[in-house]
Amino acid sequence: MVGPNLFINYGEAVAVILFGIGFSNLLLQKNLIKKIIGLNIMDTAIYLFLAEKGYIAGRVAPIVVDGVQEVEAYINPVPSGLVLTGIVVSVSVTAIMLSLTIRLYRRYHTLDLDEISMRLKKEGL
Amino acid sequence: MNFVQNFPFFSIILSMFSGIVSSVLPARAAKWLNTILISVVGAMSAVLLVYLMGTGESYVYWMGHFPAPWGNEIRAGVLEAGMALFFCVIMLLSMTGGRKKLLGEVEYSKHNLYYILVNLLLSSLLALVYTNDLFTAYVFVEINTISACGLIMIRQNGRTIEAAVRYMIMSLLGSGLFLISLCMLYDLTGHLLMSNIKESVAVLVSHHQYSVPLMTTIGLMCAGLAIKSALFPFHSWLPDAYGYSTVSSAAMLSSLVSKGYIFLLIKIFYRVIGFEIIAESKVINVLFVFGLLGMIFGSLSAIRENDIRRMISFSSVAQIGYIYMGFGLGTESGMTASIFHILSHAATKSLLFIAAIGLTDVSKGSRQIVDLTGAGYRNKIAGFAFTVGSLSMVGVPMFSGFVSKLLFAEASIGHTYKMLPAVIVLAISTILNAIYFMKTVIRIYVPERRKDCEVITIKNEKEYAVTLVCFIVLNVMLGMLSQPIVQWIHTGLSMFG
Amino acid sequence: MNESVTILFPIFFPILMGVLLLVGKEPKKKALLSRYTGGVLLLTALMVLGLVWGKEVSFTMFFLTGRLPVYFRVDSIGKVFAFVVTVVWVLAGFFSFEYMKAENAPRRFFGFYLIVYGILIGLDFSGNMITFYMFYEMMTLLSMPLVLHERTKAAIMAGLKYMFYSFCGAYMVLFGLYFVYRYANTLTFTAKGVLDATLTAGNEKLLLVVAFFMLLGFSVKAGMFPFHGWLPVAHPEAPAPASAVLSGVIVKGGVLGIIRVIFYLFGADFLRGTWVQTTMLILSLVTVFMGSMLAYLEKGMKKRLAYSTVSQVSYILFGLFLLDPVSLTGSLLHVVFHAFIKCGLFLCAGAIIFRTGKRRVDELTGIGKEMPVTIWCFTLCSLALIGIPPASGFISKWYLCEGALHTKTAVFSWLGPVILLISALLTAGYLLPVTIKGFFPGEDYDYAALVKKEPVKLMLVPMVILAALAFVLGIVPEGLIRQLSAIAGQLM
Amino acid sequence: MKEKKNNAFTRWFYGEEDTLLDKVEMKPQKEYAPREGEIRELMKEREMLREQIYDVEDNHKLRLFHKMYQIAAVIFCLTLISIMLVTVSWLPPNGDPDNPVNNEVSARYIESGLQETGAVNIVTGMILDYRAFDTFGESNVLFIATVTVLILLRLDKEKKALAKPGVPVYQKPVDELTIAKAQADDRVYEPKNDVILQKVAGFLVPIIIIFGIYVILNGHLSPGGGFSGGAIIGAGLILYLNAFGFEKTERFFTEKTYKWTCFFALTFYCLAKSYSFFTGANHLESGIPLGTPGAILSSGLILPLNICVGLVVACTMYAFYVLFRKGGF
Repeated sequence: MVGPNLFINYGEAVAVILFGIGFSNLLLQKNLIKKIIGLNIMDTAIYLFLAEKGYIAGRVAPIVVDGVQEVEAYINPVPSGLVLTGIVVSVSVTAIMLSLTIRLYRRYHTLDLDEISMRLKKEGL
Repeated sequence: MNFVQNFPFFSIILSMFSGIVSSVLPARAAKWLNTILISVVGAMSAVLLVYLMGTGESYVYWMGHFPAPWGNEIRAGVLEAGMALFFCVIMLLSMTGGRKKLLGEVEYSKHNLYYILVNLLLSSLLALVYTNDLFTAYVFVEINTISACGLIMIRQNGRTIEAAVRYMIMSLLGSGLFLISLCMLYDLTGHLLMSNIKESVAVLVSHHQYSVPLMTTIGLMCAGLAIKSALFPFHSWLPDAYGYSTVSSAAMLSSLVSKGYIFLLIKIFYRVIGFEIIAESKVINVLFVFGLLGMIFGSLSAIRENDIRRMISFSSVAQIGYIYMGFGLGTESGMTASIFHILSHAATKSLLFIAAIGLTDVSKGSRQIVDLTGAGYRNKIAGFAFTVGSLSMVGVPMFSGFVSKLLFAEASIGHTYKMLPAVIVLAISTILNAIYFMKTVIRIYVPERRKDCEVITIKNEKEYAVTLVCFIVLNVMLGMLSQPIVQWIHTGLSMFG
Repeated sequence: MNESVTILFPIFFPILMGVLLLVGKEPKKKALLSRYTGGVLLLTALMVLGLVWGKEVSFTMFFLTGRLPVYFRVDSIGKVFAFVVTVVWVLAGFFSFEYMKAENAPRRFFGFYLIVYGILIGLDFSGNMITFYMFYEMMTLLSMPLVLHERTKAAIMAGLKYMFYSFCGAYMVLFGLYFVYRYANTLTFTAKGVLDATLTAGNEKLLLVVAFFMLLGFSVKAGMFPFHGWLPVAHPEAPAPASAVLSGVIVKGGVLGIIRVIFYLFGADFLRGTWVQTTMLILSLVTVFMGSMLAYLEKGMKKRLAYSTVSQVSYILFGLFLLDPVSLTGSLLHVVFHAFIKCGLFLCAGAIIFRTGKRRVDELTGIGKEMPVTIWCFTLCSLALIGIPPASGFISKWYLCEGALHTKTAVFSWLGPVILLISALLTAGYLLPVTIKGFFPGEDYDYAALVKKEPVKLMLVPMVILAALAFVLGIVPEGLIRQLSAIAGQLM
Repeated sequence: MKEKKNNAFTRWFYGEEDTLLDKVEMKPQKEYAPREGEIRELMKEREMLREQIYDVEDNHKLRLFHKMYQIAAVIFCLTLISIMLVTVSWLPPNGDPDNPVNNEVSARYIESGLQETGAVNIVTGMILDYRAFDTFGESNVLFIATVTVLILLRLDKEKKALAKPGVPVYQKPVDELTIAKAQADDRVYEPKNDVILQKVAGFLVPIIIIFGIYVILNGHLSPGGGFSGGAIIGAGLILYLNAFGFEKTERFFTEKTYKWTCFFALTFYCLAKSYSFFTGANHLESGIPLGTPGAILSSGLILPLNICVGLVVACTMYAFYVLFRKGGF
């Protein structure tokens, strides 16, 4: 059932625990701000996961210093690139979620999504 | 290298570029740019399709100076080209059909922003269709999501914004799952390009390495895309999003956005993991079950609905269920049926949305089915179009829906132990469809002379009428000339493998 | 079997013409409309007769999916039905020219009338089950406008009921179809069934269920108990010519479907002696009795005729489900006769309504004095329907009883004839009063106020022809019997 | 006999008087008579609130549902986490050089990245040259995000917002927030000539911006690049705005500035990249010199692309802030 590498991969383990927490928050919280926080926890967990994946014991960041170009010298650059892209995406998405929240709050003066839908029903819009 | 082979790249980059340009253009110019762009991309896809039919083999296209495992790639086959063409046609028709409502419902100063969204949506759809690289797929999935969110809430009232929030939440969950499963897959295979991943996955499976994480990864990926394409338990956002956004948005959302994700899922099945491995994994059984549930519950909630547009949206839930049911069969024919249903549902559902708008407009804007009494006489073309769409949904011969149901049944009959549930649920959901669509059709043809509603004739709504006629023709074509399309799907799938 | 495109003309020519009529604009004078329709009807009729007398041809139009073609074939059974359809359709059409002058929107009526004609021909000539199903569905949809022509609340409710019953039946058929397709690998109609013995081995039970559902589905259209509910509601709502063709021909679409399923897909031997046959026989007999009983109790003229359709069509079904050549001959004979008779009866009722506006039976006292020719036609048709020799109905019922008597089915060999007899008496009970009261109104009828209300020639002629057919075919039936028994021989 | 001490204690001791009795005055308690009106007000308010939040008739059902909801949430979370933990436990071990991840792909990036892209920073080389298509898509994500935020939060002047003649009346967003009202709200945030803040900002902002520019320009030589540098510059602009208020920033940064900067940056990005994609795909030689690795002016297109990205990101950050604060520049 449980594989051999659980404790070697403790970094990944932490990452997926964070991911689960963020996922559940985003899915199940009622408060919009908490949902957004959950979203950011989730994304950050993914970056942690990627960083752990890129790491190789005893090697340095992939920036060529004084012309050393052996594979043994540097860690894997791909995950770092993926993290960069992921960060930008999550920034944009957070901005959108926040602006949606602002609009809803301006109108309904609440952050509780259920309450908002209740009021919508009452409005019968 | 043949010049035609550049067309996929051209169409993606053109739609992105016109999106960027639209940001500084006034609304009129943006509108024209958008129309021209869609037609040009459609034309290019058509040419590409013809070319590929000629050569009969797919090809990969470097995005940059570097070969396969190092640089990005896009890949074009018959299926991709055809899909791109189809998406362009649907998008063009949806835009023209909803333009009048758009002017009414969206503040004029934000129209060019709307066209930016549409252009980037097109680009993301094309990229999802053509890409050969999972991470590119992820980036463009995000673009697709954001532009879809923009399309939902461009008409700004509380409903749409709430719907947009719900949509964003669901699809962010989906992309989160997709991204982490992507990372795990990268960790297992060390590649991001689909073809290389497929090779290494085949090696892993043959050596029985990493079988547990491989399966969970596949499962998470399917779950993510299923959530994003509103498979049954995750459809809570759908009715509001489709039901209250402006009509061309609704048409595009229902017929293009979710279809983009589904097509990506098909690509993942064939090009990333390998169809045999998928077919014998447990994942598709889950998809099968949820598809069946969606077929039933979507139709049930559509029956309970009194608001015509929400009703149509709920029927979308059922149709998505059909598609996943086809996946769940795990056979070539099931896949074919699902792809055909993607086409037929896209054609029919956008037709229904646009026709419904025409009907509500002549009923003092009320969307309650009761108030639509006699709307079929006040707006003849819309009434007729709605009837055609409903018949196609119900699966009456001569229309596209019938053929897809036929294909589904053919596929499921081939199966040993999924045959009975599939066929029975098909029967039940067909009859449920018949109930709510026919109810509506009869309602709009119940004669009632309402003096207070204006009457729309074809004269004063040329664009609208032309759109609907095109849609009807498209539907009947899919229904009658289904064989070449099925052949095309077969060749496309064989090119995938 | 030689390919020939000619088969498409009688199917698509009237459909095209009807569509043109619908989309075209209102003609200046009504006469133009009726001339146009009449011309199209006659032309199509000529084509159909040409095909019917010609030899068997077939044509593959295009493929729906990989292996399922839309495929037409003129075979013996199709010829019979096409012939009946043509005769009834043309006569009722000519009747309607006069009748529709009173109704509103005649253009719409004639347009759909033509379209449905083409579709019925397609239904009769369709060569495999998918094609048959497609035309069957289209028949349901496009005969809807005929049913709810008057657009009253009642008419629309009737239309809804009609549509839902038919759709449910059709879907039962459709999903049975898939199973048949799996176990036969083809859906092309071939006498004695298409089932592949190697595939069906071990799945007989499943296939029996499937067959049961398909038969049930088609019997919805044929108005068999427990699915007869729509028929007495829908038929009277339509204008008289429409209800004439609905009762006379469109109901026969279901019968044709059942024939195709039993003898062309499953094969008689597959079903003989199974629970399916038993259930179906019981249901059809129940319908025969119940239909005539309800007709007896019914007061409205057209509704009474509709109920009688319910019972008469179940005669046919009974004959089919006996799975016996003689009774099959009887059923086919009854298909032909009942089409003519019932069409004639409805036209008479329509003429009465058209001239006097009387819709209820008890208003018809002395009607015979007012419009004698009409009532004579009515009488002849009634006699034929009751089955009094030498009228035609007698022969078909004779064959049915004979078939029933020498089948091995335990109870039905004697129960069937008994019930048929009772129902014949009931038929007499609900048809003859019209004649009797019509001709012998009694003392208190004042002849002073009598005015001749005989309808014009254009309405009279079709009725007379139909009545004559109903009677003459009873006197000289040999040729027809030979043909039909030959067909029955092929199928067993 | 000695006369008694007349203090409180002795008097109390001899039982002459109870000292407390006359000190403590016991007021009769005024019995509490609430005013009907207030109570009814309160009741009504609470009713309305409850009615708004829950539908009252199945309130207890709702409460039960909430309990279930929380339990289900916890269970769901735990199951998800456990599934993924199992997955992780089977993944290849962390930090091991012969994982499948460390294959020919990363090898080539490291070994010949310098020669092929001219970038010392291999990650920059990778995202802007090897996998440039992803990065272009990513900047488009940023772009479309700003478009969405604009749609949501930008307040337009009425004459712009209203459609031209011949168009049906446009339905206002229901929470109509006019520009005047927005500025009224915005006064709350406007700095009250806070000397300390302004001095510090005046000292810091140039440094921040210069540092941002440095990060951008050295994207291909050292950690950093367009995105990080742009974010830094954006932060500097926001600080300046907070310190000196709108009328000062509007002198050099309006919506027009934003629009055209973004437009030109993205256009250049798009054209440059399509050029290199096209040449690459058709196996043509893109005549862009890579320069000497390590120099500022090296590594072909990467430096200009970094600048474009930096501009876009800086503008976007600033635009986000401004739009959130009051809908418009």
